[in-house]
Amino acid sequence: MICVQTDDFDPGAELEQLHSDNSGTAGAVVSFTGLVRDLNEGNAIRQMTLEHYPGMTEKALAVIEQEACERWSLTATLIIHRIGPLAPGDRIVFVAAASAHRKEAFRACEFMIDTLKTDAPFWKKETTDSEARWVSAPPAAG
Amino acid sequence: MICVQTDDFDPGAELEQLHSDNSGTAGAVVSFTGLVRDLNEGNAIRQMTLEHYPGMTEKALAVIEQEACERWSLTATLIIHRIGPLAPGDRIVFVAAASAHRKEAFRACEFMIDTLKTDAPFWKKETTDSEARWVSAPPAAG
Amino acid sequence: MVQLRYFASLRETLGVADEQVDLPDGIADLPALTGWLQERNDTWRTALGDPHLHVAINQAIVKPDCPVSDGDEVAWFPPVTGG
Amino acid sequence: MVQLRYFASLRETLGVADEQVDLPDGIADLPALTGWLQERNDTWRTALGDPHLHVAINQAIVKPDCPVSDGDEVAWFPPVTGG
Repeated sequence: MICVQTDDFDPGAELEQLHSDNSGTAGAVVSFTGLVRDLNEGNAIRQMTLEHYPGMTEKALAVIEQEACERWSLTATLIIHRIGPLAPGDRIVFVAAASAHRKEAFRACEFMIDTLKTDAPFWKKETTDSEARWVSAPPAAG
Repeated sequence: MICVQTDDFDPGAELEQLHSDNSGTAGAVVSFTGLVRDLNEGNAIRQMTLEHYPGMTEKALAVIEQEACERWSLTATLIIHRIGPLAPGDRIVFVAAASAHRKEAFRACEFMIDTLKTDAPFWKKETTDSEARWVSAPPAAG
Repeated sequence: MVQLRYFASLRETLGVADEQVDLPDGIADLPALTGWLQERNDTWRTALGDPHLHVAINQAIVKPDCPVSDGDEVAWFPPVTGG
Repeated sequence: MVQLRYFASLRETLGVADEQVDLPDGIADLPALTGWLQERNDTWRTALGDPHLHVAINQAIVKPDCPVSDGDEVAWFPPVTGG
């Protein structure tokens, strides 16, 4: 399932849903929660704003989820990404994969967040005490 | 933190605690939840009972947590393992690692659950419709 | 008509989020379309000349030489930084 | 006195969870202690002869030739299956 939303989400409720969707068949659920950090390149962060490309975002996330389900044997997957203004400590993103076996759940969860970070059209703008600046992307993996 | 307990736990509350313990410094939290599966080697499972070695269990889990904190830069770790009788779909184990960066959180979380599965003195006994049997350990990794 | 969209730092630099334009005669691929937009002024020339920009046509990332047709939605944006 | 403990399938096979015994003279390491317990009967001989068993002394896994001293807690158990 894919959600792009302004509101916060409840990781516990989401995990519970992933469990109960597959009561008894999933033995392993791996989740990744991404949080707004309070420091970037040495500057204290006051606010973080997430911009995205409505329409393309949902398509890109659906492709990521589908590819994970093709590569690993999963009983459920979930990607939630927030947009709009956020504060340090706030949840930004939640990615989870449920599987009969833990290795597949780990690989799929990590694949989804790694791919989201390179392929999904989100952009972060952070506000420090002195300026607002767009976060620069890390160098592409070799 | 280490907990060995009969009671169920609340992954959402535990994740919330891991976040708030490190508000703003952790950018990534990875969690693993292990669930009782309803099928093992083709047999429907009615109940699963977890036995452990009180005293040694807590020491073994503390060693695992400590080793993870030495190998990766983590802001918080948590291992919860239940004991006693459980039903299919029930949570058995919860392992989580928080870090500034996601790769470290993934590696540490997977290391802790992998090592728990080989080093922590827990034993599963499963009840099918026809028998109660001790779960056999998978072959040791090469 | 094509729908053009600009995101994040590029949107701020250009001062435009989206616009609808008639595709001029002879503009049939991405290099031609980008070149035509770059003729607007130096800001556009420099901003759209950034080799790190990504381009999506109809909401899917495309290669730099991709054809463009009437009715397409074309978006330019810097490398993504979500997650 | 040493504290002996048996877990899981081994505990069920032996019918004993734990016991306190006086370490006999000459019993100073794990092979000797195991051998002495195996003399009890064939059940003990077979069960403690399982090469897959692990042994912990004072709640830490030890090698098969580990010394045993008065006051130790010695535990035998099958490969673990938690998580």
